[in-house]
Amino acid sequence: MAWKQRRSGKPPLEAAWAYHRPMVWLIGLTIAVSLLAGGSCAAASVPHLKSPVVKIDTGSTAWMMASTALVMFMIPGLALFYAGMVRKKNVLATMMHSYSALVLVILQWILFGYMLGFGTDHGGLIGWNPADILLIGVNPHHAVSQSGHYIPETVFCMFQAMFAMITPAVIAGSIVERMKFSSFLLFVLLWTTFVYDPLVHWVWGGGWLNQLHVADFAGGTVVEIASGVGGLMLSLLIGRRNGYPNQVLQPSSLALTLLGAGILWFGWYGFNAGSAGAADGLAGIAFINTTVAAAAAGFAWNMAEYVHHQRMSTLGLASGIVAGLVAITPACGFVAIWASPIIGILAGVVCYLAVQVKAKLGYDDSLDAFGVHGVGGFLGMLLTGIFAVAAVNGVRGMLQGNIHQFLIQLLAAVSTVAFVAIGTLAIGWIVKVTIGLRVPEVVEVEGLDLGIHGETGWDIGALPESAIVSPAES
Amino acid sequence: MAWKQRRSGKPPLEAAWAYHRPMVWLIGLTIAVSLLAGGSCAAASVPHLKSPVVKIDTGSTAWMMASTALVMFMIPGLALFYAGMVRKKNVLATMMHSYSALVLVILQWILFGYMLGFGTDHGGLIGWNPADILLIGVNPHHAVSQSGHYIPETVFCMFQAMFAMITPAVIAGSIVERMKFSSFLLFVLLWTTFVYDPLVHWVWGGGWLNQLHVADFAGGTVVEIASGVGGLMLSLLIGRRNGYPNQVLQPSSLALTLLGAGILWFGWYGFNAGSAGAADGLAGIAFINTTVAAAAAGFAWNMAEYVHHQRMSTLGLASGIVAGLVAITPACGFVAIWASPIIGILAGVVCYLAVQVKAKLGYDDSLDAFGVHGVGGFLGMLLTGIFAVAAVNGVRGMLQGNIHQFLIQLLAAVSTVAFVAIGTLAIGWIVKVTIGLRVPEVVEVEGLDLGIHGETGWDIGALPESAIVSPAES
Amino acid sequence: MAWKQRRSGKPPLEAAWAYHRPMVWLIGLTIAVSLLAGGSCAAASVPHLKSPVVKIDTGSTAWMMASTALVMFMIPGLALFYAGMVRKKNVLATMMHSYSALVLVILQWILFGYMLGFGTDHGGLIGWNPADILLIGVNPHHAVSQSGHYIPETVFCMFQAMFAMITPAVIAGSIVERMKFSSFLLFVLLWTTFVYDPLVHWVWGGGWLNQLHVADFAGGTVVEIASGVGGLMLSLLIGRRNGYPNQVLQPSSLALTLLGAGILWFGWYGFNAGSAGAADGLAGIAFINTTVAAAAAGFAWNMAEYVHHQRMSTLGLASGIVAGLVAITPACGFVAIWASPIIGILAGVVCYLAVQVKAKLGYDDSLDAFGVHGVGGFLGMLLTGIFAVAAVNGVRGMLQGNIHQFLIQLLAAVSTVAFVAIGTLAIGWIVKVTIGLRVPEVVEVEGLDLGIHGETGWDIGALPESAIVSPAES
Amino acid sequence: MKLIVAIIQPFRLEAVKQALTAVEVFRLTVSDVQGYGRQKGHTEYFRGQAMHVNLIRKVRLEIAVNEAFVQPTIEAIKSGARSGHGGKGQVGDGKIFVISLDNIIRISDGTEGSDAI
Amino acid sequence: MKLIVAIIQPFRLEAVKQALTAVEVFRLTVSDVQGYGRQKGHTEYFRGQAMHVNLIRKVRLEIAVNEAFVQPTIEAIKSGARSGHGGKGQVGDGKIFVISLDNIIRISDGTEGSDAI
Amino acid sequence: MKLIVAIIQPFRLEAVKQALTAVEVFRLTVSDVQGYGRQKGHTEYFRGQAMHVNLIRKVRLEIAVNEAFVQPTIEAIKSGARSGHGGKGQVGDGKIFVISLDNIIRISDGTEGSDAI
Ligand SMILES: Nc1ncnc2c1ncn2[C@@H]1O[C@H](COP(=O)(O)OP(=O)(O)O)[C@@H](O)[C@H]1O
Ligand SMILES: Nc1ncnc2c1ncn2[C@@H]1O[C@H](COP(=O)(O)OP(=O)(O)O)[C@@H](O)[C@H]1O
Ligand SMILES: Nc1ncnc2c1ncn2[C@@H]1O[C@H](COP(=O)(O)OP(=O)(O)O)[C@@H](O)[C@H]1O
Repeated sequence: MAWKQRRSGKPPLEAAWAYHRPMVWLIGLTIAVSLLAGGSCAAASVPHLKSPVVKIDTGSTAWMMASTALVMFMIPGLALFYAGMVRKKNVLATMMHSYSALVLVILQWILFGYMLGFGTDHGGLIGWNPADILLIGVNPHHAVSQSGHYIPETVFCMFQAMFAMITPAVIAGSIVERMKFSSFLLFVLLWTTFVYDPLVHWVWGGGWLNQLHVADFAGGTVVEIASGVGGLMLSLLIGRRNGYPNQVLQPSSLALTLLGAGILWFGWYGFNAGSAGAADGLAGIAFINTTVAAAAAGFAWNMAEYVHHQRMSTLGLASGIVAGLVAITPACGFVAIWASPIIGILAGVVCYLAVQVKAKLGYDDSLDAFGVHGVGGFLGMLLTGIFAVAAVNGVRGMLQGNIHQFLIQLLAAVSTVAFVAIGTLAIGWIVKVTIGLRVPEVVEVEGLDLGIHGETGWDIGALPESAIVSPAES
Repeated sequence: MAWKQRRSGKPPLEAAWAYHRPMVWLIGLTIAVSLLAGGSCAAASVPHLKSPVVKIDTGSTAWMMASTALVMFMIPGLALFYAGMVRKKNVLATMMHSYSALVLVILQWILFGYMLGFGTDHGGLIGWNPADILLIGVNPHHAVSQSGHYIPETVFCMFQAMFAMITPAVIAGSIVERMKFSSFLLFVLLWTTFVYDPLVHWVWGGGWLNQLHVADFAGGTVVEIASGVGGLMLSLLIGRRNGYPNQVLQPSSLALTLLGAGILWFGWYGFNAGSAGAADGLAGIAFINTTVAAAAAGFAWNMAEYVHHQRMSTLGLASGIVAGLVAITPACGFVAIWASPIIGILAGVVCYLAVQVKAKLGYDDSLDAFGVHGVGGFLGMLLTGIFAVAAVNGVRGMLQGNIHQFLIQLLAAVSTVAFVAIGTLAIGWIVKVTIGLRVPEVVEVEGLDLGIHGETGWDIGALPESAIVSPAES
Repeated sequence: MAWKQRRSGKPPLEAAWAYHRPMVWLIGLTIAVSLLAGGSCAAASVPHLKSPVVKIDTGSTAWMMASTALVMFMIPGLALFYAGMVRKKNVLATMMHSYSALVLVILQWILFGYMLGFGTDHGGLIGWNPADILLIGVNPHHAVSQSGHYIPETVFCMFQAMFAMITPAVIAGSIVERMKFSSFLLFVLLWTTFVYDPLVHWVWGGGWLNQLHVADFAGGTVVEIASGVGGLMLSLLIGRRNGYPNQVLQPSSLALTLLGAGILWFGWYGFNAGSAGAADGLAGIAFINTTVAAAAAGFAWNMAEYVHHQRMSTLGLASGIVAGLVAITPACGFVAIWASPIIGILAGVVCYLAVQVKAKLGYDDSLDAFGVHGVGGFLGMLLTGIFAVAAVNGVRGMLQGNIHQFLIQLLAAVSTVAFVAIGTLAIGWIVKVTIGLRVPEVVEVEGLDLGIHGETGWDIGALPESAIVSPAES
Repeated sequence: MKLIVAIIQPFRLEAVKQALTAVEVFRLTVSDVQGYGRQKGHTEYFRGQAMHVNLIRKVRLEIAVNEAFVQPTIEAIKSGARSGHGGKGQVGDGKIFVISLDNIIRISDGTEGSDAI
Repeated sequence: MKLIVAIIQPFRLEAVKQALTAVEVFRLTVSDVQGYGRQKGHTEYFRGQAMHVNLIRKVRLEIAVNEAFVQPTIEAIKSGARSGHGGKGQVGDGKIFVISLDNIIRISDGTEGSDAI
Repeated sequence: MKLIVAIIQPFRLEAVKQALTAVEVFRLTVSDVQGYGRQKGHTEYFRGQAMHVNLIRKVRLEIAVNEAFVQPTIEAIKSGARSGHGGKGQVGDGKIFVISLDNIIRISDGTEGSDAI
């Protein structure tokens, strides 16, 4: 669903000036910045002067703040989900991927990421609006709306920031237990700027896919395909973990993985129902579809396992739930309730099969970012094109006779795959030839927690702590 | 508090048709289903044509979506609360109970559970409305209201779904460390259909207790007594754990139990304050009563322990908190603030004593679903009948001279105990004689994680992972 | 930001009577209490009769209930954050600090804490209003407002309760691994009554700092400086841990600390954006500023570490995030977006340096409540005085030429330091000379989990549980 | 003086301890180990990939005894550690190793030799 | 060549290590064990049910030394491991077992016998 | 009958197990230990405070063998446990201790002596 921003409640120029002057004063770039800021504020406000006084809808604002917080909370969820699956010596390094993506992309987003994604459109390819650097153009009294209910632009900007940061955090699942931390930071910064920001502009920021009316409610392309394909490419560039696949690498704590999956489900309500942009009936249907697809996919993955080797595993249930959440992400605000169990079941089974393929092909997409997010996201995009019904959100899918929409969905999914694959390979290659992607073998053997971060994730079963260590400096 | 549904904003028949046609087309049962769906939609919409245009209250919708997500989040909370108390070899199997109940009951609920609970009343006993199978009759634009603020029916349906799924998840606490997983799934499916769905209809869906105006704000009968008594009965049928009570079975991680209790408290705000159905003053009082009772009961349990054996334990605080939350569940929207510390203190002390009785009687309600939820829920129902004040929510309790209400509460509690006891024994017996309830002894000794699910919960203290395992197939 | 309460929607006296009579009847103090309650209700309602019918804003109520729940959820977050940093033998005792502070302060708050903080002002120093004991004067239909959007007073009261209880919970970080539990409970009760309650009255309840228009949006003084300085004083009184600083005391689980930091960030949205009192544009700006400062400070702490010893640690990222959240707490509703990365970076670097000082001076503020909360809160108060811009919330800071505000901020911060230091030393000294502050050495060596609570935090790596224990009584 | 080292099934520890108490052996040291022997391991699954775990959790006992107690101790361990029905042993029940001790010292009071057992 | 195995209180490990360093014993191997001896265990509670835990956490040291170092090593362990006030030992402080070694091999360079210690 | 106790680097365990299988040694017991030797430890950080961890994680193997197998077993361990490039050993690769066994008893069927290995 494209976000249509409408800035409103714009204060007169003098107020904008009062607001920005301290910073101007502060950074000494008085003239340049004030011109930019003043100019752009004036310019940006023109088309909205028609609605000078817009009432913020408190209910929708409450929901969107809650949703934004929920998406942020997916970071500890993802960190646990991933960390539980790696070996105990890499637990912290794996969690650190999620947390550092959060921190880094938030900073990039307010500096220029939001502007690239949602600034004035240039040729359907990218946003650009220098006055929005450091969100200077985002007056705290601006409001935006997608469906008639206005919320503060600050909230919209943060909601989108959370999408931007969770995407590279998901990618990390493909390269755990072997990537250098500094390289990860550099990769994230480049990738979010040159891959994510254009992509989000294409789909939701007024870019070419947005203009084609692609139906992607909460990020099947932008978040899911992008992270899955990005992860796959990066894992190909960085190579397999030492010992994979000859040794199987024992997960440190599936209990934490299960907790992580629960947190992800919880947070995904913000992700999906929050993508309605308001606390309305559309949010309600996104909510119910999300729930049902997650349940159906969890169940289906377990069933697939049962058919395959007569076990229903906890990791299988957790993985299936995530696969269902992924596949319903683009669809949840377009399809009827009865379609979501179908989407969920397909997601559970197809992603299970996709993960099995990895073992056959031998690449090491360690925690299956591609098998779950890439495949699930692609599937979800196509199923949206099939199951969308006009009664829900005005988009008719193939089952309502609209093959056109299906083709747009296919185009969007394929374009995303292509763009992300090329972009990720290019960025990954640059990082590889400059500072390198991979830790030295000795660090990989010792574990990244100790080798990179100088820390130990768990010390609860072993020798008395006071005996193990002595202060190294005073 | 009974939910009174008012469907509104019903689109004309043609729109309904457009909405449902794809599915009809899809599943091939064109004629049968379209008749049902079309017919029922027409029928169901008649009584509400009086209010054809209803404005959704975004604030209440925001709160109800947040509440629904919070109740869903109780599942990881409950999983941790329980898993921390079992031995390390059964951690995953215990968490799996919670997660699989969530997944399974969601699917049952949208298939026919919601219809059984909240469909058209038949004789005060059950709901029935074939057109609502797979929620086909739940148009995304329907709205329902309990107190004048309308929210989408999708949200109401999901809010209730979470209540349906958490109830069997609580039951699992009684039979951890020994029940077969397939039997658990079958039991949950039957129990939720034949015990929970009728019960929720009785109390909130327009059934006979509802007609008697029982005061059960958030599920003292439906959720708490039902899960407690269900758990007790199932534990009697399945028998004690190997070694109980001669060996005491060391909890794997009270740290996680404490975390789980914290998540439960957090999620219970959705449960209790969400039961107001709106973000209004009634939600506010449910919120404050919930907080105060939880605190008072946690404190009281610790005090009881202190009197008993001069220790205040962390598990005691966590258990007391849960006992207080249970007891205030039926009461929180009916009693004045000053009553909630009294209810909390009584809950903490009475549940502590109830748990001690178990040791005397020798049955193995392993994690005290009965001692905490059954006893606490029963107590809460009676105290609601005593402390309800008209100024809060129109219901006068015994202290306002209305003994009648107390008798209704007693009747409801006793009926719930009887119905659930009989229903659970019957269903449990059927499962026992068909596929059996219990794992083989060798699996119980080895642990259910490995024996049933083929997984290990924790591997963070032991030998190097890469040496322990080798891939079994390629 | 000062909360201005406006009670409204006051029911007539007869209704109040009907509401309170049962309790009166119950406790037997019929005459005394009924006079107090009746009288005060009548009195309290007078100034508000002007607005007899106030419409509750459901959106703001939804947000404030969500915010209150989020702040409550900071308790498990804080418990994990702290417990992960202590040795495995003290994990439960450390978590117990957080949970018991929650329980105890909630009870104190409804008994008289709320009255002391927000009751009728007496001389700018304390609130007092006997009729509010046990919240008897808080009619469930009262509403309060800070910015035109009304929310139920019950919700406001609980939102403030959460602030009251988290403050002593933070203090506990300074005295982990050695304080007696009974002494902790006594200390918390006295401290919250004699330090926190007056302080919150000064700053938000109409007291002298409130009258001076101090700008403290979400508790830089009340919560952060108070907990940091309180922690430092208590750690000085209780002395160092056995072995500190010669032995370094190995953290049991930084993985849980990282999870705790994630929960804290999530909960802090309730803390900061909830302090707007409504779901409006001000909440939006508090939300964005909170996010940006947390990210910037996490990044800055890591950078400081990198400069110091060429490592970026996970604990460093987590600590920096918390430092940023602390520093933005007073500022988030007053400063422009561009100021929050500056505040965050300063917080990350300054708190990192503050923590290093501890090692030099040799006191044992074990988990750096002072270094992070005390220093970060002080810094945040001053930076609020510098960066506040009128366009955000009407307060002009030094950069807008208003040195006066900076001086008020300085005065408030210094007064808080002084008042809390003296109050804490006095209360701590009283506890020390009466029941003592510290556990016996043998308990400290054995661990507080076993020694005080008779429990073990983790049992997941070791010998088979059934062999370790046998029931001690039957 | 002998040091008797036994590797047993974890869930037989309680029974072994009782059997030892019956022959008046009251002191022992136990630790977590993993064993690799005739007993086959088990299969775990990770997202559909089977992996064979061939080390099995065992408990290691260390008991220092005087000569007179060697045989009773061994018998007690054998009787307690057998996991089959009716006291029949099974593959995986473990091994007992007997090692000569040159000396034993009780730390608290410095007693040496057989008295220190 | 002797293998000295000592079971000590966990919180004495640091002191023992220092005492060993003082007598120039620089190499050792430690592990987690649980002990059962004269020392009584402790009581834990689970929702009001008391349970008696009779295995107590200990640390096991393994030190291979040449004959000349046997006595100094034993003395060092004794002095470091005593937990009472003023170096007085207490029940629970542990035991030392001395075992003869037939051979020692250093893996890295293949050195055998006393030189490999 | 000898008991061969080896302390090795954790990440060499798999290689050692394969080398042992090659010389037909199929039974062993492994446990977690921590070692202190020539190899230096590592530094961890806690909020900017460096702390030196001088105990390093190792794996302990216990293998009871008959005399004929002693030398092959030792060779197998040596070859599997060396961590340097081209089979060159490094400081930290560990030690092998050889202890005489008085007796071995298989618990399941009561077999004693060399047959019980
Ligand atoms: N020769 C040996 N050396 C070391 N440990 C042994 C030996 N034989 C058996 N064990 C230990 O005893 C455990 C049980 O062995 P088990 O399978 O019962 O032996 P067997 O194969 O002789 O029946 C093994 O897992 C291993 O830990
Ligand atoms: N005979 C023994 N065999 C094996 N371990 C022993 C023996 N005696 C003592 N230990 C170990 O030493 C620990 C401390 O023993 P302790 O209670 O000090 O011995 P004592 O009872 O002789 O004073 C015990 O917990 C146990 O682990
Ligand atoms: N004399 C010894 N006694 C006990 N354990 C030893 C001894 N020497 C070495 N070890 C164990 O072997 C491990 C590896 O030792 P290493 O550093 O390779 O020995 P070296 O210093 O002789 O090269 C040590 O960490 C320790 O656990």
